[in-house]
Amino acid sequence: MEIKIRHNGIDHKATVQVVKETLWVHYKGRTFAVEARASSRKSRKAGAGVSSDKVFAPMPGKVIKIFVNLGQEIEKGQAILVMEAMKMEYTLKAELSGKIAQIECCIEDQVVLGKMLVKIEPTAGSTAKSAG
Amino acid sequence: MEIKIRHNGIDHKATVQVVKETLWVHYKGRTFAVEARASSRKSRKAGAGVSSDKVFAPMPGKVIKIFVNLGQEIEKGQAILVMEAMKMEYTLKAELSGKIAQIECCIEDQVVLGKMLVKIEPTAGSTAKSAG
Amino acid sequence: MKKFKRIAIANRGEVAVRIIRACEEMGIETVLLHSDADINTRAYRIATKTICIGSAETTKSYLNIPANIEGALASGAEAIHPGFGFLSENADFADACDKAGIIFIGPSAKTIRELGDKVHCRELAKKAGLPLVPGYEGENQEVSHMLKEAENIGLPVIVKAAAGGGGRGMKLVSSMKEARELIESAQREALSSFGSSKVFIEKYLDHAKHIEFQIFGDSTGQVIHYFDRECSVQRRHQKIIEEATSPSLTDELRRQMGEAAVAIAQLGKYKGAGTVEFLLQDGKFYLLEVNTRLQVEHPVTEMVMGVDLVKAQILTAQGEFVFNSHQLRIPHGHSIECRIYAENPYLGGVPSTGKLGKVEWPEGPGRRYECGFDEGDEITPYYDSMIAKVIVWDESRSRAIQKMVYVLKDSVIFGVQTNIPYLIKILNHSEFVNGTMTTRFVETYFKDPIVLPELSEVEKRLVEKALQQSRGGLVGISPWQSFWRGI
Amino acid sequence: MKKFKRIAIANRGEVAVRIIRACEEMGIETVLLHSDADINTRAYRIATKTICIGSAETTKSYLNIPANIEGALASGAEAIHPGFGFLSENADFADACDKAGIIFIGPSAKTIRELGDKVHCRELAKKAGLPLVPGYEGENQEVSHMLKEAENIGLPVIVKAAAGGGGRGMKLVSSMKEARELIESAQREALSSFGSSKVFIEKYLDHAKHIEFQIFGDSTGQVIHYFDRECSVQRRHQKIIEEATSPSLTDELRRQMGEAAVAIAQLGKYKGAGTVEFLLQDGKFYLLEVNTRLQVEHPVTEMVMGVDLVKAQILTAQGEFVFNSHQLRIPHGHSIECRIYAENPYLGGVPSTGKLGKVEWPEGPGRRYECGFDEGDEITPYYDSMIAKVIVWDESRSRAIQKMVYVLKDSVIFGVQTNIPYLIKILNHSEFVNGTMTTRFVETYFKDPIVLPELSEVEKRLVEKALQQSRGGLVGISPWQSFWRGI
Repeated sequence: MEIKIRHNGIDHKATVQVVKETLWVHYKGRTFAVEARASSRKSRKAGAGVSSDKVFAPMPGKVIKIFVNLGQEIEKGQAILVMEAMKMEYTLKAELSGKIAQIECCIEDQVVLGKMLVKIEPTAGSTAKSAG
Repeated sequence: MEIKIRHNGIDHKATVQVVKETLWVHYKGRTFAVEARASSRKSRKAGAGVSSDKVFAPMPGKVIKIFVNLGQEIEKGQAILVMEAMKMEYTLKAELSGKIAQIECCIEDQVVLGKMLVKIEPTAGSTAKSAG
Repeated sequence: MKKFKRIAIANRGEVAVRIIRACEEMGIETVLLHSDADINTRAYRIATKTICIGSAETTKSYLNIPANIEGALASGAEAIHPGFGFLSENADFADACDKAGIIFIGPSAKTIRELGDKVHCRELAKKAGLPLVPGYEGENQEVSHMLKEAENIGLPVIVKAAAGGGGRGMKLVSSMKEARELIESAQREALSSFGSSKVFIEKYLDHAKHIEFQIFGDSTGQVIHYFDRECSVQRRHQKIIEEATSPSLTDELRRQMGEAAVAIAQLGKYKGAGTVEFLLQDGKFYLLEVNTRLQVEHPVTEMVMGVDLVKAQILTAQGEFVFNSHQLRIPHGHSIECRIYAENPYLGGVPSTGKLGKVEWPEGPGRRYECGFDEGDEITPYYDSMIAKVIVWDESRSRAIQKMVYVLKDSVIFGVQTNIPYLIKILNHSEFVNGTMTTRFVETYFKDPIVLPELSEVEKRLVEKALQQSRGGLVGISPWQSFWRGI
Repeated sequence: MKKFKRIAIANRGEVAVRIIRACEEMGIETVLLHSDADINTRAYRIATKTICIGSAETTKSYLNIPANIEGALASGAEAIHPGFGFLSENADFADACDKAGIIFIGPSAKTIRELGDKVHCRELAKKAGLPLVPGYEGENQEVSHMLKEAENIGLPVIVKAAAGGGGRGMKLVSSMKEARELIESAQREALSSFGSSKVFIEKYLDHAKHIEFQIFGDSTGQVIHYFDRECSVQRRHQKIIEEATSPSLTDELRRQMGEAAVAIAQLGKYKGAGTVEFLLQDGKFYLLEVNTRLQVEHPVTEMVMGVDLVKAQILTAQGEFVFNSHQLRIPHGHSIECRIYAENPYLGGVPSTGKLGKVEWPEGPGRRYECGFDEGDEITPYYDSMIAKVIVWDESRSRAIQKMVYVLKDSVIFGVQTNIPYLIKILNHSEFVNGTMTTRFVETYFKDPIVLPELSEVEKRLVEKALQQSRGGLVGISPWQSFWRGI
């Protein structure tokens, strides 16, 4: 669909489409997407991936290696697990130091996008960097 | 829209679309169109143009020259009038011999597609060729 | 040397799109100067700015010099690209641009007058020693006088607009009986298309080939040619299928004709893109005319030569285009263009107008589509019925033909009839396949409208199914009670 | 000499479409041998016939030799085109085709074994006197042994799949600390991608350019090259942007490398299309590997050389392709290819899967789109995330870059995130613009995910309007209460 708005006296045209509850916009050579579900309050902040104290699956895929055990102390930047998708391996790392509080996946698990995989209990003083 | 039928055990796929009461079909490298209006019984046989005893406008355009007068005897193949459309001139000719029975247009008239422009009363014995 | 920030386009349809695309890629803004009938076209949608300069009638808009100049000035454009047709070969328009301080993208008004006007061109050609087709180019335009001249030259003769091009207002006179009506008709068409009723008469070569050379003059005054095209497939003197390079030239003929083309362009101090047209018959060539503009069929040259003529035009107008003398200019492979006309091939090509349905040009290597309209756009009766061009490239001519046939069959255009079935028949004809076609090829083999084939069993069943679905499952009505739609 | 009536395609996505288009134009029927996950793809829709040979997992379908052979036999295909990736460089597959009486479109199994296997290839290269990068290619694949070899060669080293190509299973080892994990990981990826865990180790040249030559062996055994491509823009050893010809070669280097490429191909009795890859550092070149198949980036060569490599492959397999010795092979202009990956550029390139919305590739001269998917198709997590390739051609490199940036911005892909914003940043980087990029260019300048820009006021208002319209005019809900969708 083509839409047009007038802003400060200038017309702006964009191509837009809702695909599966996401609104896609192409405007001036850039494509971006926002949640179209009005009721969605659930934070799915930029990125899944490693967000503060939880490690989310950044894509649908298979868990092929887990480097940590429950209760293990870990350093910020340490590899937590390896996922495979589209024949490539992706290593997910901890964004803060702490202790493994929860492991919500097994090796060989097929996981969906955004699934929480591992939870870290931060060391006192270690602050979660905003994932923006 | 893509459609598929099974005929003698073989699948046949086609692209189809109804545009303004006409069904368009693209199948095996050929495009064709049929009337989509179920109630249409009005004959608009292959072609407007010169069909038997009537001269129809084969396109929307302007009548720029009329060569015949009411009651005039004409020969098959004789030029009846000239239309202009898209900057080109098209001469419409009689498909049978006879007498001009009706003239339904004037020079400079803008006429719509399929408008009956001239009617010919056939000479006895002159048969209209089927326009198929 | 001056880089343009904004270029106005005094044209419409696929060529306007072609020019806009070139500008976009060069980072130049575009202003489409359009008529009020052309709101629903691709050029309107993609131009940076649009200015309506008049109503649908060409004399009120696309042929209206003051309106175009005004529009360009109002939009702040520094240059105007005229495309082809309309004002592209109008020296007065080039002068008006000069006067308004706008750069006309094309040769100078003087060059247009000398080369573009056929009469002056023939004089120049005589100076340059180029062979000419015998003809009459006098000022006396009385029909009775023209008839005498035609008789002197000897029938068949051709009557053509002095200011024209592209087959507009051209008539073939084969017998004195029909001569008067045809000359008058040519004068009328010349007036309505080019604003001048002046025509001239020329001996008709009845088994000639149409061969033309793409010439180009750079910013320094150097003129070269980008080899040849053959455009013998013409209907009513309008090209339908063009190709580069011609399958008919020996190396020696190609050299001679190329040199002749460059010679006359140099005499006319040519700047930018132009075309020198020849007729070739029995191994001899004759100058036909010079078109002082981009040609409809320029893409086939671009495909085989590896050039972008529109960008070269713009760079030349900016004063910064200079040929690289070290670069070899050698054609690669073969390219064919088919002009897609909105017309009914089963009715001898009468125009077909209306709202476009689905339009699909299947992607693939060596395929190029120049199209001015998309689904939902209206094809109006006001302008030329050419809605698109399909261009293919392949390593050899036979492969290019095979590819073109496939691509045409695979393309989908709903809403208007097109000449695609007609083009496919031409492409499959042995004369075309062998490359022996002359300018009379179409009138010889394709004079009659092609026959609308009966629907096969499968096609009827497809129609039934489609109609059922489009009526929301309403069944029981056989479409065979309704009738074929001829247009 | 035997003309094929039907060719089976043992591949998927855009390359399957590319091969089908070539066959269609040659009048050859096609049979797509596909997995059950690939029903909603363009290749599935346009193939003459389709046969499902297994489930989504590649080992069950696209890497399953018996299933592919069975499918081809069942469909009555006379030849198999393997595309690239999957079984295209698998000598056992070529053997299995032979045994089944099906022609494998590619070099002989023997040539694949000699040139395609990197170990044999290096031996052959030594015979031909080609310079090699120091490395370990032994049979002992114990990780402890590999670690010693890596130390001997001296870090940094690269670990790569012996049977692989295209960056799959390649790892860069910069410190001994991470060496074990990386070697193991490379072995796992090699096993899952190519069916063999064998890897080898090679000295990493840290400011080298990736230059490769397109070679071709015709039906008579003549081998030539179609000049070079540069593919230095790589991420995790996977090419992202390729171009022809390389901006980095002097005429003399180009001559020497071209001769070396032809020499090793001749030694391997090469038939059909192949690529000889080199690293170029400090004016010296080293053989990297030979890919005994069509390359992903073959279109850039086609654009500048005026050839159709897929048709040439098919004609060679038919035994009827012979070089025309009179034809000059000279590159025209410049061509660039960008690989479009379904991935999130704001998250370092993690794959983005889902249903495709609108997909629009804007038409224009010198633009070519190779795409395997259309609106409504599903991008699944089972395969490589490359969903399309955008190829442009223009007269010069700088114009080709400018055109590519414009075309990428103008293209619309909804439903999955793509690397387009990332590509645009790369194309605009001064190292790329100057042509001085090395294989470490991406890791040096584009290591971090690019930053998702804040929405501008206008963009926010567009979103509001779009959401209002899509909700049927329901107002009052600010989209800023909802959140950015990261994937």
